Amino acid sequence: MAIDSSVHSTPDVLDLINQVLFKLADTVEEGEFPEIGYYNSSRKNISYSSDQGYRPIDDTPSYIDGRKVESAKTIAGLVYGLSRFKEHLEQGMSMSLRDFYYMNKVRHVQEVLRISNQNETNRIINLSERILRIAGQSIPREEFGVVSSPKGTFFGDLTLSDQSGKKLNCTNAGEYGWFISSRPFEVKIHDINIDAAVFVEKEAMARNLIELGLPEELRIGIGSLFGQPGRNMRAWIRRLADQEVPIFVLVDLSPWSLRIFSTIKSNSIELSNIQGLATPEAHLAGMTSTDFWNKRGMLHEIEHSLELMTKSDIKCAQQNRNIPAIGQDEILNKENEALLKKKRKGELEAFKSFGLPLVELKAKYKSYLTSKAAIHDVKII
Amino acid sequence: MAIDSSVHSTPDVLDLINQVLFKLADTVEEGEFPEIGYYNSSRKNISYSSDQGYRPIDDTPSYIDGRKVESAKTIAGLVYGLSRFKEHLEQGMSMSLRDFYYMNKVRHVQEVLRISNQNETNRIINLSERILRIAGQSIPREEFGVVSSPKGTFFGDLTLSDQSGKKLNCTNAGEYGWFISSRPFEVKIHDINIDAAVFVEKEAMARNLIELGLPEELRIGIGSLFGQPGRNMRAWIRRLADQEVPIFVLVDLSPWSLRIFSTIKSNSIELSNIQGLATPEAHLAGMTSTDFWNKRGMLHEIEHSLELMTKSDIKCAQQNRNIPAIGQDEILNKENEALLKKKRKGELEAFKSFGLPLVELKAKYKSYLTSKAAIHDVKII
Amino acid sequence: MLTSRYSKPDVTELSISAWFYRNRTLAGFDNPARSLYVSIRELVENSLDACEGAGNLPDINVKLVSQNTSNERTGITSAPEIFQLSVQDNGSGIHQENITNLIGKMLTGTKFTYKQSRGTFGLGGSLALLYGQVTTQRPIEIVTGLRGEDYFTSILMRLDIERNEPEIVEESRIPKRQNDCGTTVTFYLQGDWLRSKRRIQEYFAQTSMIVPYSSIWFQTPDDKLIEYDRVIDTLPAQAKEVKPHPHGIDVELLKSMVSVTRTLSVASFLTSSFQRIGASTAKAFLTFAKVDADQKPRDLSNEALLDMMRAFSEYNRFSAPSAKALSPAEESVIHAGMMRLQPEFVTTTKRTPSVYEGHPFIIEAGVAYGGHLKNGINLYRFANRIPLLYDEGSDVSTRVIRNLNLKAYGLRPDNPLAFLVHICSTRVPYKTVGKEYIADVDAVRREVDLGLKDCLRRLSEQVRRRNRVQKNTKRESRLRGYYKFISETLGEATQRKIVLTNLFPAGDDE
Amino acid sequence: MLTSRYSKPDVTELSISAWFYRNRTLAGFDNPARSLYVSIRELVENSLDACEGAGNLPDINVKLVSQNTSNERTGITSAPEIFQLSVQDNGSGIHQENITNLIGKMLTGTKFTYKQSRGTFGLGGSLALLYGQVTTQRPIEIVTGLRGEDYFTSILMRLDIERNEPEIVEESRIPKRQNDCGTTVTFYLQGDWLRSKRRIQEYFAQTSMIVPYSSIWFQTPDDKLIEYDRVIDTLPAQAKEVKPHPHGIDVELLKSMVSVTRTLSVASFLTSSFQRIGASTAKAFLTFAKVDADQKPRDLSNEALLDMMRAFSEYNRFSAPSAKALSPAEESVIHAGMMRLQPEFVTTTKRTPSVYEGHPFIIEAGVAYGGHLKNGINLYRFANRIPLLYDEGSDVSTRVIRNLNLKAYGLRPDNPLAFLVHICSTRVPYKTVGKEYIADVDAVRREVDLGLKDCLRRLSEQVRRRNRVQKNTKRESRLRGYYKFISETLGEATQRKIVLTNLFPAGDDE
Repeated sequence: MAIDSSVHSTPDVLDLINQVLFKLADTVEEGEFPEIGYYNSSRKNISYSSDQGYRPIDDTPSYIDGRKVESAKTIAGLVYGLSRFKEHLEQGMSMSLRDFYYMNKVRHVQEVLRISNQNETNRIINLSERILRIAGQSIPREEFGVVSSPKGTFFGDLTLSDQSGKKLNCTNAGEYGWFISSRPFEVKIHDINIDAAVFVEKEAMARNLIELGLPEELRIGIGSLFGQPGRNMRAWIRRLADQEVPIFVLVDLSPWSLRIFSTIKSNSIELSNIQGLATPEAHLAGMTSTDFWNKRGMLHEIEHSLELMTKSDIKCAQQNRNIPAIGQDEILNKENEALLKKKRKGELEAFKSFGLPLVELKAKYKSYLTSKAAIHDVKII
Repeated sequence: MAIDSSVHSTPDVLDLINQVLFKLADTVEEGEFPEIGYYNSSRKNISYSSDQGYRPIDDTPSYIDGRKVESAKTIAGLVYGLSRFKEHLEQGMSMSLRDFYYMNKVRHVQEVLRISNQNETNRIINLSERILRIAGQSIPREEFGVVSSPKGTFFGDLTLSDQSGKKLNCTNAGEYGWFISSRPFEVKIHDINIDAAVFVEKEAMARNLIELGLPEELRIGIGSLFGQPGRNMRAWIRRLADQEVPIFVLVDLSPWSLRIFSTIKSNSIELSNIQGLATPEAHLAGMTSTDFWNKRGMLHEIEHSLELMTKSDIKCAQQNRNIPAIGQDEILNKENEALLKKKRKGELEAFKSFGLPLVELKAKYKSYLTSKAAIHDVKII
Repeated sequence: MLTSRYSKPDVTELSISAWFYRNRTLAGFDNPARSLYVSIRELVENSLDACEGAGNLPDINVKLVSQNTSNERTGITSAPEIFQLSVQDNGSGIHQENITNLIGKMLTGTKFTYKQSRGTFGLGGSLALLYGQVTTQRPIEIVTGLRGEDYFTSILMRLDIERNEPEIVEESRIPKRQNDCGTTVTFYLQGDWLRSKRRIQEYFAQTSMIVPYSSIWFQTPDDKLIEYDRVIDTLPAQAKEVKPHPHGIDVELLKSMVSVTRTLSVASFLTSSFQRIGASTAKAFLTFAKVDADQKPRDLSNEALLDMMRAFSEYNRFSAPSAKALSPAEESVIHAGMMRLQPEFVTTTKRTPSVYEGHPFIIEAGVAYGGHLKNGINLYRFANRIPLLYDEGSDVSTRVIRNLNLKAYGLRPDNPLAFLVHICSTRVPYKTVGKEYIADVDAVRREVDLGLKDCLRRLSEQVRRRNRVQKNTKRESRLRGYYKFISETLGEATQRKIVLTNLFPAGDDE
Repeated sequence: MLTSRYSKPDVTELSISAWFYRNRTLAGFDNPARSLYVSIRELVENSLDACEGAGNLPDINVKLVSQNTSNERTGITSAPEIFQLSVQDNGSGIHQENITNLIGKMLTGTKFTYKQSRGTFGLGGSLALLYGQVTTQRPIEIVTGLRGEDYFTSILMRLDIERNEPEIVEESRIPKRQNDCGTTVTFYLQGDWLRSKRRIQEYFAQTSMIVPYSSIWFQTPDDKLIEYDRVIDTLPAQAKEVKPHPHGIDVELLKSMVSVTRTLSVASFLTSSFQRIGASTAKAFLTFAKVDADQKPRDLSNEALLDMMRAFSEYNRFSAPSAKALSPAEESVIHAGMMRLQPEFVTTTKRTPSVYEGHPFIIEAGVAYGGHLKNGINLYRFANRIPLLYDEGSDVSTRVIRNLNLKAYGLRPDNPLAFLVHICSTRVPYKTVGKEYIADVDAVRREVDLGLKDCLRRLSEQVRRRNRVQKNTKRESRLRGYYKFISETLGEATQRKIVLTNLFPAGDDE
């Protein structure tokens, strides 16, 4: 199995930042007001296809015109940001979005930029991702050291090294496995002994699957998303798919969970410029409408556990229709319409309302997962 | 250094559950309506002292009178809950609060109990903690298998085994260290090579401290609370303190962060019946009002990074006065009053607004932590 | 628009009728819709007064007939339309010689006595008739007859507005049975039925609640007959005329009283002109006021009258004003009125008389629950047996109800509840010129509050008693259900068979 | 309370004065606070009319002096208090022979002409004087003199309410300079200054805005002098009296006109009694109405008059009513009035005359910005030069302003803005009896809307022009600041010295 490495090396990124800084320096010295072009994530600049998810098509550039006051402020913020990223990269350090906001409170910076709201500094980081490009692809902010609070765990027979530099196996890192790195792009994968990976929306279900020994019995990895997955989790799933590990995602039956799955599968419009966040190969492993509402559905027996959708659930489902990655995806659109029709929703915990003894519950989980995998021609056991 | 084990063994807990179930069976067979006494967490049943935190004093019992309809429903829910806990313990399985809610959706249960809201089933679990007591002490729900979504990581030279059963060192479990177990009471600690443990409210700061190599240089452990700490994190801190590891907590300068610290130090009124969640030995390592507002304070230079407290911040601080663990704690009360007076708040990210090169920032972190430790006669380096 | 006062000497005095005509908006005649409503209301209230005054259970027959044919020139029916309005009652009828003066002249009482009545500005129906004549130029027909006579007098008349005098156009007699009596007024007026329909119907519905001893029939221009048949056969006792109370007058009235008195001393003036002043009270008061008891009333100067008025208001040992001038509806009537709403329960109460600014008042209250009532709080307000239809939100009763703690009575604001409040007084404390709501005066609020609370207390007992029975049956069955579940669950967990025969000995139904 | 109509024959007719006294709440005299406010207002408006009528720039001097000493019996000052109110103007004065009738009798105009005036119910100040006499029993003093005479006539009088006749108590002459003229009315009344203070002060403040050509001095009972000195020296042109427009009358008025006409044919009656009817229009109209042009007006039956009235309303070829009867304030006056608020900018506009129900009206509007104005939208409403102080929320102007898209004018609702709307008309379309707000009538709303938008358009240009200049300077300095920071940051990051001399060549200030 192929062993990959990070997408861009830190020296490459540093080099790029320097190029931008020197270019800007030359421009102002020559007496020109700088003008910076970039592609935003408007619908014009994005394409969607079910096999690639959202992709940037770089159709209509936007410009920051340094002659305008507000744009000059943006450029000042950008120059300052780049200089901070440069320093952090040189020292192997990371920062959070909030850290960067506070860096703008350094007194001589604050006096000029007068930033009062983290939205402004977040925008500078987003802009940096769009301006720093190698071979037409945006550099994810994680690669210039700006990371979000990470979320999610992964358990299974897989050996890797993360920022700690140490080699570890994800079955030996505690009961939940490995806490996923804040910079999965740079994780080194050494060895893989799983036939598939199942990512579970809710921690409690993932824990149960681990407790019941399913990773060992089925030779699978179990990831716990802890709700809406973070960027680090989405990048990690992409990394696994790159290693040809079949990916299954197990979520609630609800319009929000369709969004969770679609973000994993297709990325989002806003972040479409960031490669490596979409996993179009990912399969929806459930819960699906047919599980409950088909007479032969595997969950038909616990159809009574479904709850009424709230107003905000229904609104979410209605909006889903206009999200290309849901509305234009055959399966997700069908699921979404079924929800809108039935106006009821289900949760992974519903397995508990079979009222089965644990031995039988384990069998139920196994048969559920293997059936779902079989639909997509993946054999587990 | 002493090596401890779980507070109660699983067989002890199972035995206790069986006793309760048989007692109830005998009672109804004898034609008596059961009456169940317990102590709730009203102020009457609680004492607070700064060296022990909140403690149950079991002054005024409450009774569930099985002759009343609503109480009979409670007893039915309780009996059902105990029967589920028993089964899960026998199988070494855990459940979440939401899992238990769904267990009440098992059709024949739902038909009788008609539960429509998770609050009702949460109450049954809370009641079980109060009724299942060994030697006058409540059994935490984790010990009968009901766990919350865990939160928090710990990095440092400490070797342990958790529910996975495997031995691991917390410097070898990934860049954040070990993801803290859902049942820290049952974690086995094998070896400790740290002189203190610092728990940081925010993940980004904790990550920076690890990245800068402080755990190795100062021989300390770094915990990341990820905001308000969960029960598992609080229990883990207690476990470390039991091993005589000095505990420092590094939080924002804000009324909410005073609550975070006070919950770690003194537990809460609601959970005062659960032993093992309070760490009265924990020290507040900052950020403190004097850091910013004393002319010689270590953070005086970045006093301008403070932001105005919002209305809800101010309300929080006003309510803090009536929380015994804050209002009656000399240090916390002083901090809280200082906040109310100044009406401004600070965040850990403020270190970034020194605008220091990273080498100097590292030195700043080190001197800050060592000074704070020195105040409490703990020497680190 | 009238011209400035100081600069225009060529103006002359108008008659009251003429002045009213010019300023008819003051009495509510400001547009065809409102004018139609006010006209019906004024005449119906006069008729009710006439019947009650005669001690007859009222039969009121109102017909409103559209006179419009579609406009010949344009082909479209143009609003406002012309209507014929006829109001018939079985009151005592009017003596022939008084007909024109009582009906056709703007008059106001001058006797120095008080008595509860429906009247608002003392304009009765005359202004309605005046309005009708002005807008249609058609004469007014009165048919009236007394018991014992064997004919009705029928008069066709016009009002001469400039002179405030009626003019008889035609007069005739119609034979009748001796026992028949009453008056029918028929005239024409401009109106707008579409825009006034709802409030007129609401007026009849609420009036039928406060006079349930009346039968009221209303034939609408849409040719529907709205019927409210009598549901109770007792009339409330009539109010008596009483002299003014010394706390209920002002200087101007005092001057007028002095100007007509025939008494020769201030002391006898007081005892003969006021209620609650006997010889000894007169003496004590005059000592307090430092007035010579033997002085002739006519000799009192303006200053002296002013001083006496001041002394009246400061002297606090007069007994409270007499409530004889009041005619409350009585609980049986309020009860019958609320039964018109077809509720499940009704409780009513009548408070003892209270006083506000020298005038007595009585609050009657009722609360109904369930049955055909709509969910939520419905409030019906009456003053001197007139329904108050507007500005409910500002009324003292609304405020009292808003502050009621319904929960304490086991009730919720979304329960089917109706509240009725009736205030009767010789001077109703209306808040505004519009006379549509009662002011939030301490004395009144207290009485309304106590009245409604008394009703609620008794109502809540009734509602609770019914609920308790329903609840007990349900409770017993739930209890058995829970223990059945407990025994099954315990049985499974303990691997024992748990029987409940000791717990529910007679329980062969389980 | 007055007794029922049909059952009580022993009532007699009252005089207008007596009736009013009994029903004084109708005209606003319903409590001491409101009575004090209404009294001041009525007298001040009469005085303004008197001055404007005489073509004199008004000098109005109002004194309100508390007569209360603490109550001797109780030691406490009891509200309501007694006040002396004196209102002095420099109008033409009153001819000696007219004094008592003009001041002391309840009168109303009967001439069949229209003209814009301040009057509300034609009661002028007489009711205020009546109220004062009733509450204090003190006589009224009038001092008045004409230009050219060398004395003021001073009269002390009382009103006989029952007979509606004034009685002179004392009369004398006071020497004066020939050029002096005007009237001073002084009388006593009951009032409540504490509760009316705010609205009285607000009344003076707003009045001073709509009559900025007046000097108004008000001495309060607290011994403060509130002064509004004249800020402009031109009086608006006087309104002319005009005959009624055929669309502006009703049958009753038509009947009265016919009853007093001396013309011998209907045609000449029309041309002589109405505006906008010349010989040819009369002919065309009478043909349309199928009326014989030569018929004697007096011979027209009621039916015929009713038909003619109907024909008036259907005939749509009369020219629009004349605006000569109107006296708008004019833009210069509105401008001066708004300058009293000390704003930064003011724009004003006067709309061309429009028509509503046969009466002409003109809307004048103004918008002010900045300076001493409070933040937010402040609205000042006037009708025929009277400030409207209450029910602002329901006024048509409020609705228009609510719908304005201020953003389109570069303004926000929290900017310091004042709006002024003045409607003048021979019949102001008030919505309610209280006459405190203008109805939301299409024709009026349109005019107010266009007027305010016109002002806003010009105001927004002024505000924008000023903002643009301020902004440009600020922008240049910010731009330099950013590039200084950029060059420093780049310098550090690239280890080079970055100079900006090429970017800002003249930039030796950086």
